[in-house]
Amino acid sequence: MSTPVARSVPAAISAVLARDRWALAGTVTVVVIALAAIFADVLTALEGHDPYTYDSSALDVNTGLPAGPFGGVSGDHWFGVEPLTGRDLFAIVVHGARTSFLIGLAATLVSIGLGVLVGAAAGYLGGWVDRVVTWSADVFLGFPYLVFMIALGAVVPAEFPRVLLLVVVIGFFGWPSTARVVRAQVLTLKERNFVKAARVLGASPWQVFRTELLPNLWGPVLVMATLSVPGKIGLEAALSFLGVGVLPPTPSWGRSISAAIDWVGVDPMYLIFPGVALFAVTWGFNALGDGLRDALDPRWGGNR
Amino acid sequence: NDPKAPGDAGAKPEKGGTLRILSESRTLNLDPAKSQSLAITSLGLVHRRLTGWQNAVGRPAKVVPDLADTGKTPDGGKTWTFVLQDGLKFSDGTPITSADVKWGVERSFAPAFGGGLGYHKDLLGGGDYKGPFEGKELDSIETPDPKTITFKLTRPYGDWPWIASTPAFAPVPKGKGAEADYHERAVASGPYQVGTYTKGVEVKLTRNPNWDPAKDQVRGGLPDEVVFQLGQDASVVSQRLAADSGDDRFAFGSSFVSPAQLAQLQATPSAKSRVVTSKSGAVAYLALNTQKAPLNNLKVRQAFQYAVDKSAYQIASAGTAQLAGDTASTLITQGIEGREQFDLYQTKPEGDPEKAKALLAEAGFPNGVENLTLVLNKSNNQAEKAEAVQAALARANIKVTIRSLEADAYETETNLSENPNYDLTLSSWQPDFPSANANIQPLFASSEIGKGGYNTSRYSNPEVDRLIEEAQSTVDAAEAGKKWAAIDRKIMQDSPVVPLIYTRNSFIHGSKVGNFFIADFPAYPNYLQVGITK
Amino acid sequence: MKNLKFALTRLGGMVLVLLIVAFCTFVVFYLVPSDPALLACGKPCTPENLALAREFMGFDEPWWRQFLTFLGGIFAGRTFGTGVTAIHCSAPCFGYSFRQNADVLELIGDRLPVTFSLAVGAAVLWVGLGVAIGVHAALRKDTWFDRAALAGSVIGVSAPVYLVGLLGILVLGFQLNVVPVGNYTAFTEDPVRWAWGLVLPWCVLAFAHGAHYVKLTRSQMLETMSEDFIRTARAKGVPERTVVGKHALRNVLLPVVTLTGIEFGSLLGGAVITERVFSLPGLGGLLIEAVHGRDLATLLGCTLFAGFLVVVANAVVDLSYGLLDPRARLT
Amino acid sequence: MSALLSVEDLSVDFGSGSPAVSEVSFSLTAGEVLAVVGESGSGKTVTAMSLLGLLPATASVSGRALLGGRDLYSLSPAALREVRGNEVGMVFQEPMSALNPVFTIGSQIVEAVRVHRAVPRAAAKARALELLRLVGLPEERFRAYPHEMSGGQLQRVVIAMTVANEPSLLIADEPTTALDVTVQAEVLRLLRDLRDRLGVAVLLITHDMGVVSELADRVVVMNGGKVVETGPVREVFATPREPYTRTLLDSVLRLDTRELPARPAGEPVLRLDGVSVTYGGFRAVSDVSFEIGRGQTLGLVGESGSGKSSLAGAITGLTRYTGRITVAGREVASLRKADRGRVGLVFQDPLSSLNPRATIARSIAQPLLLHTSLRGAELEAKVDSLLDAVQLSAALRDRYPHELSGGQRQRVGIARSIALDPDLLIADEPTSALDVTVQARVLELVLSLQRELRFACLFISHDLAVVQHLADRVAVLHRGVVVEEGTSVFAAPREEYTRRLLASALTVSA
Ligand SMILES: Nc1ncnc2c1ncn2[C@@H]1O[C@H](COP(=O)(O)OP(=O)(O)OP(=O)(O)O)[C@@H](O)[C@H]1O
Ligand SMILES: Nc1ncnc2c1ncn2[C@@H]1O[C@H](COP(=O)(O)OP(=O)(O)OP(=O)(O)O)[C@@H](O)[C@H]1O
Ligand SMILES: [Mg+2]
Ligand SMILES: [Mg+2]
Ligand code: NI
Repeated sequence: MSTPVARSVPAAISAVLARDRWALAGTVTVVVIALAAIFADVLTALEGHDPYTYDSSALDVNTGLPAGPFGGVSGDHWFGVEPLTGRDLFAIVVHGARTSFLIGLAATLVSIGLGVLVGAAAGYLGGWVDRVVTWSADVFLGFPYLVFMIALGAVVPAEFPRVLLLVVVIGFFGWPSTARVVRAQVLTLKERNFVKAARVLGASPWQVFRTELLPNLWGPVLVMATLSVPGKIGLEAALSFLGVGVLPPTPSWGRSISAAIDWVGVDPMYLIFPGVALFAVTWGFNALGDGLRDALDPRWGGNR
Repeated sequence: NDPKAPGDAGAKPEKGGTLRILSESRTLNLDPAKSQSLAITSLGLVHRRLTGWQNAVGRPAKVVPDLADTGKTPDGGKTWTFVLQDGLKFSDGTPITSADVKWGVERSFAPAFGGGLGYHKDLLGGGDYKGPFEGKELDSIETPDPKTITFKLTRPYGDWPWIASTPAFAPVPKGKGAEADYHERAVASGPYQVGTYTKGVEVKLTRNPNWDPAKDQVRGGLPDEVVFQLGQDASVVSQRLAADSGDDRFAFGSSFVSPAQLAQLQATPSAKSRVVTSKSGAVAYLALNTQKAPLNNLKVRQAFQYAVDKSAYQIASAGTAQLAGDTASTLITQGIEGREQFDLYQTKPEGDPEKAKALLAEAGFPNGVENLTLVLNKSNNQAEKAEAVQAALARANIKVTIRSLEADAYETETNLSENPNYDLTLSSWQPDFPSANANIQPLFASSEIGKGGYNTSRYSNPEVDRLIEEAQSTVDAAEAGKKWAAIDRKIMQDSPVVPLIYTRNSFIHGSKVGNFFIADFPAYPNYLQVGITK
Repeated sequence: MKNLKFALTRLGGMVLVLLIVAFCTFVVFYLVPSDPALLACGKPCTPENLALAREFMGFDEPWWRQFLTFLGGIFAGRTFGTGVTAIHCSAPCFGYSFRQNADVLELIGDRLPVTFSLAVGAAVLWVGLGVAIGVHAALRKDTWFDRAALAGSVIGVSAPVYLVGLLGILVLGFQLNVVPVGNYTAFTEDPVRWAWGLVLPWCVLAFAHGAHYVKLTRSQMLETMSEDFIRTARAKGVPERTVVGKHALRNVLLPVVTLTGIEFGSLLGGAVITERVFSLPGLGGLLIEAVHGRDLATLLGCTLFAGFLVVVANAVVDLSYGLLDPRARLT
Repeated sequence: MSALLSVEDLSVDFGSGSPAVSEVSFSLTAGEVLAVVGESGSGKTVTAMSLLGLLPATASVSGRALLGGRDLYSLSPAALREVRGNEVGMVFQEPMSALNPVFTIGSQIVEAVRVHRAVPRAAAKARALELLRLVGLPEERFRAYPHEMSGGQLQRVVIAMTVANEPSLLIADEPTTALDVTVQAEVLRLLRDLRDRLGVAVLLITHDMGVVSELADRVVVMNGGKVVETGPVREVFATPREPYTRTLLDSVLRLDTRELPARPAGEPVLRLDGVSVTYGGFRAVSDVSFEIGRGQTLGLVGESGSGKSSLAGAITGLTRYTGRITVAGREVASLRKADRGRVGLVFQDPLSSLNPRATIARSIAQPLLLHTSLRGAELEAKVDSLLDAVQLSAALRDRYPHELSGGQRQRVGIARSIALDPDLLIADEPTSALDVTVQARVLELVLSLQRELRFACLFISHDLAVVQHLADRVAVLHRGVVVEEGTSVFAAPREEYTRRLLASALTVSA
């Protein structure tokens, strides 16, 4: 066995999976959807449609709605079709998973990572670092994000890899709230003797952060992270609408969902498939996150 | 097609009651100088103009007298004289004179009151005229007596009576209207005056006691009050009106019912009967940037005529061809004098990708064309439609990237930029007055390229320019109509745009709203005639 | 003395933040290749008309000069145009909106009560309910209550506000007819109708925002409940309710208050979608219109104002740290 | 006399190998003081805690504990709440983490007063102030927060809180560990008074044989989770039956009045020049100067709250100070990382000085990871040897701090501080929670290490015998001022305070 360190994240994950069936269920959900995203091409080939082809024959000629009950669900179209276009919804959802999953996850990593680092630095180092961080957080929070996005949409060339742009932009704008929450926690943590002990030992701020602060920040960080995934996916949709997001016709959940809202009254399935997918992913991450929190807390079980 | 009028068969509206208009916009501009309102919508409730529109189902729109007659020209369209009716009064009781009309037109030249329809400005030789508030008059307008007003145009212009129906030709009491918020307390000449004006929330119009229905043939003036509720979400408005409860029974929505809402309303019999869909409307088209390779090649442009899938476009716009509107092949919209129906590029509504490919090959693009950019005005809700076009073009190996831009960025790109970057753009055009002139000239005259014009295909053909000028100076409507139809054909031969459909607009109203009809032109309800039923 | 210095630094920081926000907004605004004067240009828009409109609105100058003019206007007021048609905007002038034909400050003043009502009510609801549910979920960890709280939170964050609002209107407003749908009533006019009309928007917003509070509270609570001082409180015979509600909760609140500050601050800047769905004439709508209408003056005004609220909310939060946890007292 | 509390066959298991407590039985009558002594980690605290149902959920408890006829282990939560703090009061072993950090100590005492009695707020406050006085704290500390108090002061707050309702049974888990002998005497007087006046029974857990012989009637000796011997104090102390009890008694250090053995001092390692520490307006340490040479130990003694920990904080650069402190010639504030590793620190409060999310092996390895290149098996071996040196079994290496006993935690702190073979060791009450046998071995360890490494040591303790055993020189701190310093402080005290201190020291009398 290697040096026993504070329960490591991978170790905690395997521990929680072995013990907590809800966390296991959450993980399975996330993994299944991730696999669906990875093998989207295979899956859609199996079903026999792609997410781009218009098919007015799948639509009801009188309304433009999917022909057939339940949004046109059939052996041919597993999730039915999109109203007005007749594009295959299953293909859209699994291909959309690629965009949304990737962006949701990567942007969350960027924003939470940045937020934790910056927030911890502000709380722990204090002084001008704290001031600069607090002020820039205020600037970011007060800044009309939307305007920036619009400007970006107009300025960034169409060839620029959109997913990367989105991850960077969404991630970068998401740090302030995490940073402030982490900072608040660190402000009290740093007064605890074990942090002081590490400092007396000559641990550098980075080492203090990694070994003393971070393990004690998992609670709020996991909460912020797991809840930020759907937010980021939704943001991607909003940005797509503004022309900054993935370029049409690339499918994404966020876009499908916001388009589908209009149709809930007549074609609820259009909303339900991507909506449930988003819910499932979010729930999966949250169930896993809660399990992880428990596993990372050695006092799990606590006093009664 | 339904031969019956798209409109109301229900009970006849009576005088009285409060009409509510649910508007998506948070602003309502009742300043004539700043307004681009059609002659039959909101602004018309408060302000009369020199001339008015008479529109009815099944007939082209006609210019009719409003404050004045429809004008006379002694010299083939260069000088126009209008005579006001007797005994007209402003809401404050003062008489309306030709000087007030002149003042109103002059006022529209003031930089402080920009933003309105300005077709008259060039024709009146505005030049560097900056409005009456600096003490100068516009010499091209003469008011020999309080009832007569004469316009001396820079060139013969047959459609001047139509121009005289635009908002700037509403009277403003001479010497007044210097304040920026004049629209909140504008002196009215129409059936209503501003009662209360709550910015961004509500505008309540109350009766103008000095309006005489006998002297107004275009306005019904039935409701006692008209209330604009601003900033209403379109979907919510549809839902509310479909539910038809409380005050909503006396209301109608001023924005189009979205395709999704339409589909839902179709399924609700009680609401379906209250949805009014126009027979026709603005022509939606795909503009091809004729100045940029490869679209500067006529064959390539013609290929587009076959590559597009108009039926997919119809479905994407409203779910069915029925609700979306007929496929289009000409430029002049329905309901306009002189329009001729023809199709130079006959094919199936789904298009003919093979033929398109063949044309592309002929033009030297056997493998199709790539990297075309289609710009889109985000605020027009065209995403789905653009994707339909994108998918259709892909069938003919035409690869398109969609860039959607904010309204202003879009306009800057398409209307102002000297050297724009787009290859294609989706657009639709509703003429500002019911003349083919307003349909063709703004879109295809070479003077309208960049510099703020709407010639987004950047189409420039000296021959066409000459023909346009000629048609514009023709006073006789029938004769002019023929000329315009010829121009229409000529332009289509050059294929600068692909007409897609004549867009139908659908509106929904409450059960107690009567006389809610949409004539052939324009594809909007006539606010001036709507009333409350018992 | 120390307090004074602290207050001054903080105040200086606020001003700096606002300046930066304004400056960035300005720069970004000018990144978009389009012309705000288009609005006042009319149709058809000739270059001459455009130039006139630009000159009148003050857009003919280089952007940095405009920025300085804007800043100057805050202290000295501004006048647009000349002669009788000139528009005066007296100090403090945060700009004049040509689109809305109004002084920006006045516009904000009109909209603020709505947004404020919306934000306060929603925040009270989401913090109150969120924390309460979070506490209970922690105490009943791994029970069905806990699972349901998680699922509810997840629905709350993943369901679009627009959808929830729309469904709320449809079901509660039309089908069941329990809440009114329609226009906003001012508090001063009729407090009952004010509250009644806002119930649905409050709930919708709270539903969307509550998840963070539920989960944050739950997680912090689980950690705190195993601290030694909880054991001490129990040994004193303190009832469990007090142990939880006083001893544990107080130690849980730091991150919750922080997040509240942030969200409340930004919510005051406008809850765009909620305002839209419920036709509430608030700041969010104003901002969005300004963005889409290229209304720089309103945009700047709203942004500065929203920024101001954010900064103030965060400052209040920072000050509250010392009250909540003496160890985090500012140094 | 019938038993007030009788514990029968108590076993507690945490599911980690052997049970923490097995088959423990004892009983206690009203007005009796029963001392529980025994090896660190022998289950004393667990036994005490089980009585009020305060063990973590991971513990499984079996047996019975009858209090006035009711079995405490099977009480309903509501009934148990009535017992807690009302009939049975409890003083916790580690006072520094026992108080809620966000409330003032005053409000926490007031709460204790009001929770079982419907007392008006004002009266409760008056009572709280009275209690503060009773434990020798000035009234103005009412508004202080826990982090603003010294270890001994907090311990007294906890005692004040516990006696607030004059319970019939008082469980005191090491109630005087953090107290200097003068204050300890006052607290013992308080306990005795409670017993005499109200017939309060006291279950006294302590490692201090002096306290046992001073206060207790009977004694229970525990070892390895079992009771090994029980009987009246005099009897057990005079004729211990079990070998463990004998070792225990033999290990007790005795204070005498010898001159300290002067060892040769090397060049000064630590030097203080006019050092003062101020909190807000309060001067906790004023103008202290001394130096410690290589291989030397300075014992720092003084009243609770006299500024000892503050001084230690200043030396390690944790507390802001004025004056000059140099370690090996370098100003503390500007020590480089490598130099910091040369300074070992044992915190007064072992619990809070350990990262709750790190196993103890990780905590001990931390300095090694920071300053050496030891990794993998070598590191493991080093950690194991350190654990062994402080008498901790290697089986504990993967436990978390809250899963240890107070004494075990304290030893983890010691192991961590000596991991890097320091040049300077600052130890703030490092043996306060250790029973005498373990303490003896730990002291032996420190001495032998010092001989070997010749580190300089500042040894803070309230236990004069320990100081005498270890130190070359003693400094007496009183209200932030060093009133006396030298080798003959115990032999020939000059100051009045020192004399009082020496007079209060308890001795084990058989
Ligand atoms: N939560 C826990 N989980 C696992 N083991 C525990 C836990 N708490 C205590 N122990 C173990 O139980 C044993 C008894 O601990 P206890 O605290 O009662 O010792 P103690 O006699 O009070 O020692 P000390 O004098 O050092 O305080 C110890 O070996 C300790 O490691
Ligand atoms: N953060 C603080 N703020 C205010 N006062 C403090 C603070 N820390 C300590 N004090 C006070 O300073 C004095 C010295 O405290 P210190 O902890 O140094 O005492 P000590 O000698 O270590 O006592 P003990 O033996 O009880 O641990 C005490 O009166 C204490 O109340
Ligand atoms: Mg113990
Ligand atoms: Mg101390
Ligand atoms: Ni002791």
